[in-house]
Amino acid sequence: MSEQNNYTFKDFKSDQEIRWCPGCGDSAILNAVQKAMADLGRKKEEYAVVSGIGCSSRFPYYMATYGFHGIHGRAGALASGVKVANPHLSVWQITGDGDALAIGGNHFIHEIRRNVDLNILLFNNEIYGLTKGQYSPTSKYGKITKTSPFGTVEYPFSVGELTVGAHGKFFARTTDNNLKQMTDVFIEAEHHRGTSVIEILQNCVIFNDGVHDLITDKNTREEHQIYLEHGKPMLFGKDNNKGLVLDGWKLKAVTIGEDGITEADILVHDAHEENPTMHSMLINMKLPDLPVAMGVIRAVKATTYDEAVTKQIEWVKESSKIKNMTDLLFSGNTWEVK
Amino acid sequence: MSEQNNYTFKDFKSDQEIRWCPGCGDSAILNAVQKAMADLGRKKEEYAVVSGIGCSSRFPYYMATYGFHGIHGRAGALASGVKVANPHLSVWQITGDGDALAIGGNHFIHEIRRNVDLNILLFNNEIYGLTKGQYSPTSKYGKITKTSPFGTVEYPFSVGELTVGAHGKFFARTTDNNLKQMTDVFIEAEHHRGTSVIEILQNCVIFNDGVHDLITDKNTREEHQIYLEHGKPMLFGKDNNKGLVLDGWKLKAVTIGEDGITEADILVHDAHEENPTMHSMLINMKLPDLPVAMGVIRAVKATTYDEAVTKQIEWVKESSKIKNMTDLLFSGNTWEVK
Amino acid sequence: MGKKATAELKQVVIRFSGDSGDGMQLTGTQFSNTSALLGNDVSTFPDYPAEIRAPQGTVGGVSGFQLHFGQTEINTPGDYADVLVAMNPAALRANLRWVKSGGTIILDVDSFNDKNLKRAGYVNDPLPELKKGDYNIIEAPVTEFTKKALEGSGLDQKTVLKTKNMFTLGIVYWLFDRPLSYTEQFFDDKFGKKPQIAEANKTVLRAGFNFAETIEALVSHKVAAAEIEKGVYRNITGNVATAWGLLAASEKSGLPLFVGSYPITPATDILQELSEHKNLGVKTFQAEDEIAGIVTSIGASFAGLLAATTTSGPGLALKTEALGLAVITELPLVVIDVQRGGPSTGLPTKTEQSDLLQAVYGRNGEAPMPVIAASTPSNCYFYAFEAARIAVEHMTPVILLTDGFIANGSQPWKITSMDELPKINVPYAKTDAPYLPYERDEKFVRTWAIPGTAGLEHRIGGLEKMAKTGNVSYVPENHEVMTKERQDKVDAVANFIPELQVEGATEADLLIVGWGGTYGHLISAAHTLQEEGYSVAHAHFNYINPLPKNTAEVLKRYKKILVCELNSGQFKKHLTINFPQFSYLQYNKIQGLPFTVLEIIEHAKTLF
Amino acid sequence: MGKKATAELKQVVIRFSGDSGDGMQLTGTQFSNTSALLGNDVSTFPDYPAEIRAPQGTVGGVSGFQLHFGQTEINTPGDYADVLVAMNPAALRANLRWVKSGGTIILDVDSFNDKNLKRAGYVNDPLPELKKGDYNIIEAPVTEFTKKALEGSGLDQKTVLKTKNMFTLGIVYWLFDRPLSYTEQFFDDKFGKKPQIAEANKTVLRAGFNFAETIEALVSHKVAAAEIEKGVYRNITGNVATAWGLLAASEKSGLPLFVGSYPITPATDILQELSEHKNLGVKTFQAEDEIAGIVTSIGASFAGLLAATTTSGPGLALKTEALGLAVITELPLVVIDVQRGGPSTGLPTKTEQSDLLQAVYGRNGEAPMPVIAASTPSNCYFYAFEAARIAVEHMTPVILLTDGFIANGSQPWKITSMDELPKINVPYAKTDAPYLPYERDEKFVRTWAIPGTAGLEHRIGGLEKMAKTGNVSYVPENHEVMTKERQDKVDAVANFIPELQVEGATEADLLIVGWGGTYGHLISAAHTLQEEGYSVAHAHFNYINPLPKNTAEVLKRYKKILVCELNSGQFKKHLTINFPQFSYLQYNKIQGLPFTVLEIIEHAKTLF
Ligand SMILES: Cc1ncc(C[n+]2csc(CCOP(=O)(O)OP(=O)(O)O)c2C)c(N)n1
Ligand SMILES: Cc1ncc(C[n+]2csc(CCOP(=O)(O)OP(=O)(O)O)c2C)c(N)n1
Ligand code: SF4
Ligand code: SF4
Ligand SMILES: [Mg+2]
Ligand SMILES: [Mg+2]
Repeated sequence: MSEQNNYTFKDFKSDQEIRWCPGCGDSAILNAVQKAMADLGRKKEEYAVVSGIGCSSRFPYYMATYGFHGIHGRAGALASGVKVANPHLSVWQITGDGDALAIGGNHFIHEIRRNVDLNILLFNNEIYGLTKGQYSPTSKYGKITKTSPFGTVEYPFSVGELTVGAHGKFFARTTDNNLKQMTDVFIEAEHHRGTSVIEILQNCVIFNDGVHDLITDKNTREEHQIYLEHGKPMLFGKDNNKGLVLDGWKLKAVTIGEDGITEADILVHDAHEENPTMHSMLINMKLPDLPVAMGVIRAVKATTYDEAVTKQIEWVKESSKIKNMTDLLFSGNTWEVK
Repeated sequence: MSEQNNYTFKDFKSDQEIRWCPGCGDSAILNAVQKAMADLGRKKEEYAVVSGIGCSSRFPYYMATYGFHGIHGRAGALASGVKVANPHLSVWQITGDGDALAIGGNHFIHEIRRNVDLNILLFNNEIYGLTKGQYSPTSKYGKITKTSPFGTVEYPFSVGELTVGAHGKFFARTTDNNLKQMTDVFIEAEHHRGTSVIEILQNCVIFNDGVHDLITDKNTREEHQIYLEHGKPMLFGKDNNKGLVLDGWKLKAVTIGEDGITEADILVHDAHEENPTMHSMLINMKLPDLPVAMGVIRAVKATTYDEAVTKQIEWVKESSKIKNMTDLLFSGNTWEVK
Repeated sequence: MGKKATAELKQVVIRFSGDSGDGMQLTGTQFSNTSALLGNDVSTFPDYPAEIRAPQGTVGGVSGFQLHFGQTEINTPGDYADVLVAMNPAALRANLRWVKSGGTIILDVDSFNDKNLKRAGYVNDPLPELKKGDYNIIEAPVTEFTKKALEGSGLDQKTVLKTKNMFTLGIVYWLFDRPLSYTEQFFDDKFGKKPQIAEANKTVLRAGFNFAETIEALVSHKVAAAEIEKGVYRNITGNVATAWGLLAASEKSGLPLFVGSYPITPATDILQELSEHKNLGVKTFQAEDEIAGIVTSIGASFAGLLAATTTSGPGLALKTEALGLAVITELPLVVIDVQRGGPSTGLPTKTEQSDLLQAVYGRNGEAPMPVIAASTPSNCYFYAFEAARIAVEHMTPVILLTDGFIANGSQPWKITSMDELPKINVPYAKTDAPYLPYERDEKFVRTWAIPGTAGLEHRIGGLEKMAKTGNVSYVPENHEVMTKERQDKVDAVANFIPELQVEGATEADLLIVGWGGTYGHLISAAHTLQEEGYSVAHAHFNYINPLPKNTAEVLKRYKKILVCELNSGQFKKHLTINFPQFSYLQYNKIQGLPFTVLEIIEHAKTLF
Repeated sequence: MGKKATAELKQVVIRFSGDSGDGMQLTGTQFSNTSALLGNDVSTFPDYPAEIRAPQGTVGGVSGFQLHFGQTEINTPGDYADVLVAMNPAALRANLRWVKSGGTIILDVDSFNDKNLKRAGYVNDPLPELKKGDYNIIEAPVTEFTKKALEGSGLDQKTVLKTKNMFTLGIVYWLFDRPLSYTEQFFDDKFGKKPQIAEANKTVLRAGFNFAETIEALVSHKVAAAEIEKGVYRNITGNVATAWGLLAASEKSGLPLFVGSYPITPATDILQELSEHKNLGVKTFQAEDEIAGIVTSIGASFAGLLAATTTSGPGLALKTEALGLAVITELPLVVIDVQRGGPSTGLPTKTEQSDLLQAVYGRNGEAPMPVIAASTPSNCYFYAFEAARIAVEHMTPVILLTDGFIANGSQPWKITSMDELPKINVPYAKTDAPYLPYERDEKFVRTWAIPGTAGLEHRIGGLEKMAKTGNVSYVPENHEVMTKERQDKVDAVANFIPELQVEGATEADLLIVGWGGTYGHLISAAHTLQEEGYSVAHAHFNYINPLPKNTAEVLKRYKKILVCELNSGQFKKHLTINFPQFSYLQYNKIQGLPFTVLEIIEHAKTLF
């Protein structure tokens, strides 16, 4: 896979003018994807970028790879079809919180369940951008939007919890204003075989400006985020001296040096653990008590659907006497009229 | 709600002949629902029984209440519409593993997320019964069925995990061969306000006979199941001397009297805890290491969607000067041509 | 006021255009409201770019608002503009083709710099060339004068520039001799809590007005009030009118309103408008998708509410299966489809009439249902009400077709008072006899038993049902009976709708036939042709299925029938099916745009 | 063998009927396979109850299998039965109306007890009355003799009773002078690992045969072999033939097959059959719903596979939106709709032809696509192949309509060898020039660039696209151009399909017109009418959209045109749209059942 192609991110830019609003987080994500693909070094023609409908879903037009801008909510089914049809392709599904979780919720949980080898980039701006500002399934309870002038009365989904609930094997979280982190996470996702769900906290400057600020603000993000890396202690903070420990079966943030806490007390991140309990706890962490988890939170190996389909076909082909249509046509009960 | 109606289960039987296969678990569930409704004592005309399509979804025809046999997969949307339209009704959604989790997966997770006050009875026979035996999203990996002659290559959903992943507030599990337990669970579900998901392990005698036997067999079920009750210790076994304890952040089955274990060591079930971690662990318990959890595993109070909708309308009505169409028509910018 | 000249005009078309961020929609709305208040008839149409904020200064990012006002009846927003306001080179480039020869072009000259010219795709400055053309060009230093007007206001640059549009509005107000008071009042109301902003807008508006007055070259035009019917008026868009029509039907039927919908352009506004009206008890359910939108509505209908679902083409496609359920269960349901350019996602922000066959014929099995269409922004109110009336009184789903053009367009509407609307009679089941859910009256209509009512417990569903009892039935002959009864019920609606009207002579050489949102353009074309002495009449259909009972009677009186549609001939197909005895000419446009009156006229003339 | 008499017959209809658990489908299949092997032409049709296991002994639970075999060409499973096998009173009750007068009825008298009579809804034992009628009644003690035959076999009661059906099969084999060898072989193969079971079935079969021989009253009939074309034959159902047609297209195009489907009656068998053929590399994707079924297939098509999705009416409804995506992206896709009784869930196990208008017209926007229909169980093979050929060679989605009747029915099929099928030419994009995804050839077909190919990277989607480049375009005139080109492409398919054939005179008083699965009944009716001297011809349509180029040429040569359909006139509407110059009579049946040949004949005669 990792061939020597010496691409730069520019090789992944198409000739189409970018039509997102100036300042939209989507553009930053586009840059990160192009950078990640260049770094991955895989042949350009082997990428298929597939989407549904939404601002975010315009993404394929801006990529110099194979691309398919589908219909609303069906990105997951479209991507599954492409990948199962040709497992040699690297398939990236671009989708929004509406596209993936409102109309597309079913395909989302099913592709995860099947563990199709896809990278799902879910642009979560907690709003329907393209239709100009209605609440989405991730909008917070009480949110005032064009269709909820008196506040929504719906509890939001958590992308990570839903992923785990659907037996997700890979979940990561990142933010649109952190190019380096996004690029790293995308590269890890591509290396993971199976459905990789990446929630990107994305800012919609027009209809939901600043919704993630508390988490993403560059001045406070070291305190408000924890970047998880497999095998490393769960540390965060400006001075990297805060960490997570287990308190009964709940997580707690502590400071090294306070209350006799040493680095040895801090939990070590095991992204590969199959049991999802700890990953769920990490996914659920919320401010102000706990930092919001970023990076690859869960990455568990398992047979992928596309690989299993291929293997089963190979195995049946080998063990069957019927090798082509003619064999089939004349197999079993036939008789001849002379 | 609990009025004096002196119903017996017979009052809930319609005049339609039951057309399930002899021995099908669906009939037993029907009996339990009729018994529960009689016990609940609520007026017959206040029940609406709503379903999708599948063997299980024929259910409404056999009930002497209001009933709606919908279209495949849409039971959740239909039930949500009925309940939100008239929150005074007691709405029971009858659905199968295909109806709720294949084609209906999206409505299922969304009704749960919204917390519409419904009782969802999910008949899980791990197969598509009505279409004569194809695998469903709950069929086990490798299962041989009419559409998977060489075994499926799909991981199944767990109903409970998906419910929790969608932020479910109520989850219970029961089996079609335990009338008393079913009846109790249904009554608890009706008393719970919000979306109550009840997974019923149901036997399809024709296309998946015995699939739940290991769990449901009457001879071994005391060892293989644990019936959870809020506030009670998590005990099981023929002699009720086995129990669950926490081992790190995993569950373990122990025997009282062995290795110094006393009843005091046994975990006490708290169905009302908001944090879903423990409930997820209970839902995930699998034989042979752990008994399968039955009864009400999770039951957390929260505002329901239908109630919030009604309240918001009342509040807006009170605070608005516009009381009827005429007020609206002549409000704001109008002018008169004389 | 010392104007140089005042000319009297019958009608005027103005097109405001600029970047998406330039506030052209607001500017246009202000002008049309002011004109309507003065007693003009007005028709407006906004023209948004497909992107939320397309790149600034590009042709793709131009946002337009066209309005047509006059002292005669105004039926369309106008084909070509008498006045074009262009806030930047891109706006000029995108709209020049729509300016009448001799028309006035107001430009913000400050925006004609190299950067903007390049963004607009101009290689050379177009102004020298333009000046040679037959236009009256007003080069206004809009940006500069706006800044000057707000010097010392303490406002930051961004806020200052946001008021530029008021400068041009001021110019246009002067040009057409309109008072500033309505707009001034608007800002006072809107920015009650930010008086500084209100003042700034008012200052710039006046600056523009004064600028225009100062320029000697300008002529001020008078457009006298139209001769319009007495009554109380308001401006209304098609989407708002649709929402209100549903609310009116709710009041007139005594049934609370439930609307299950999923946002989709250009139908979203209906859901948005309704969600503002919780004060009237409407339950809006923003569903997870279109299927949940219709199915929750069917559930709500079963539960006894007036239920509706609103969408556009792709959403209607998704609702297809559930429409069949509403047909076979015979529950009232209003389905509103605001048509847009297809197929698939197509041209989502553009108008088209290409969902007609889908609406009438596009379901599995024999699944007939009434289909009606609104034809102007304001009569969306009446036809939404009609859709609900037919749905409830005939126990059937009904599709109401509107389109992007009338949905977003607006016009002054003489408010229909609630007394003028009929009561909607709900065919409730009686509780004094055993309930037969599928027993029918003489209109083939079954009765409606509402859950919660003791004694009427019953079961319905999507399987074929026995006549009368509604029990599941596989009896072959019964299926045929039920299929026919469902068809008969829909056919019988023809007895409860008005006959087709013709505007023009009852016999003529040419009948221009249209349906839905093309009304304004077709009637204008017909009037012009009639004035020019052509033997032309116009028949416009609002009732599509069933068709009005006198349709054949009408059609047979004309030598030629020309069916004009914004599709490739769908209504023509529908007429052919119903009345194969006539031959139909067709005139079609599939460009995501409404007809122009002129192209209809020109095409019609080729038939003489 | 000492038979009393042997009569020679031309054709015979037998109907096996019993409880769902009685194995009637197996019994019928055995008889028809044996007959086919003897050289008879055969047509069969199974008739399942809607329930999986409806209550035993009830009319609702009766499962039937009708077969028609003969020494002439057999086109239908027959209207009325010469022989009825009824395993219990319910089977008698459900099927008596289908027995010819003078026909033979074979009853298991052991089942005629009070309990069963009551379950079947008989108040009195019907046998006395029946015997007075014009029937030849064979009262066989099937249950008792079966038990006796297996006494001492060591098998339990339940297993013993499961072989009852073989006793009746034995009787019928004797009646029509068939050898037992085929069925004996079948059991040896099937129960290779359970020889005891195989033996038991064979024993009972022989017992039945011997029983028949022993009864003096019986006449054994001879049905000579049909004069049929030379070649290798096999029995095939419509659904299996459909599956195989796709496999053949995969081989002939060199494109691996991908099928994304969701189970639905009566289409499920196609998916099931294909999932058995992983040996030919087919990827079957059991999707989470119909939408995922079509959309994964569109994804697979984009990725360069031959993609298909299979469904029935409600499923086609759900696929509506995605069909538009396939239309606008111009990707090859085969969509198979096995029609069933509608609307909504309707009569899911029954046949109907009521999805035609949905298939041709039921999409948002202008979204034309080719639609074809198979007309016999075995030609499902060819038309599935055709659908794939048109899809690939014309880069378009294609709908293939079959129906429950031909999908479940079977007939002997002279195997079409792979050489007899044309190669399917894939319009691959060339890599030697810059790629223009929407550049078209003279058939208006674009080329196909497969992901993975260097240099052909491109983007497609559901928005309107610029001619040639495929870039998103909102240019009004371009939309009109693209809309027309998409239509032109579909219209051009007419140049690549066969002309309409007529069976009968090229000019006549009456042309019986049909389409799809009614072929057998219509052609039989036409033949009979012709034999009786009526001036009748028959034209049957397999190509629905576009229609064959000579259609008008054909239609105009007949005085009357009678369109016969299992719906309320959908093809008639389609013909009217296309050829309004003709007037069409119609004959329709909406009972979930196929026509009977007799009713067509009788109706046709009323037109003379
Ligand atoms: C079938 C269908 N339904 C609805 C729409 C309208 N629609 C387009 S995008 C969208 C939601 C977009 O939200 P999201 O997926 O969060 O993307 P964002 O624009 O926020 O990036 C909706 C409702 C559509 N195009 N098609
Ligand atoms: C739109 C649509 N798709 C498919 C079907 C066919 N269908 C009916 S029931 C069913 C699955 C039933 O499985 P489940 O929900 O588990 O119910 P069960 O029969 O096992 O109780 C399917 C695929 C249908 N009726 N409608
Ligand atoms: S509307 Fe929001 S999400 Fe869409 S392009 Fe603009 S900023 Fe981005
Ligand atoms: S097929 Fe299975 S689920 Fe359906 S009625 Fe029969 S036993 Fe029950
Ligand atoms: Mg979003
Ligand atoms: Mg099931």
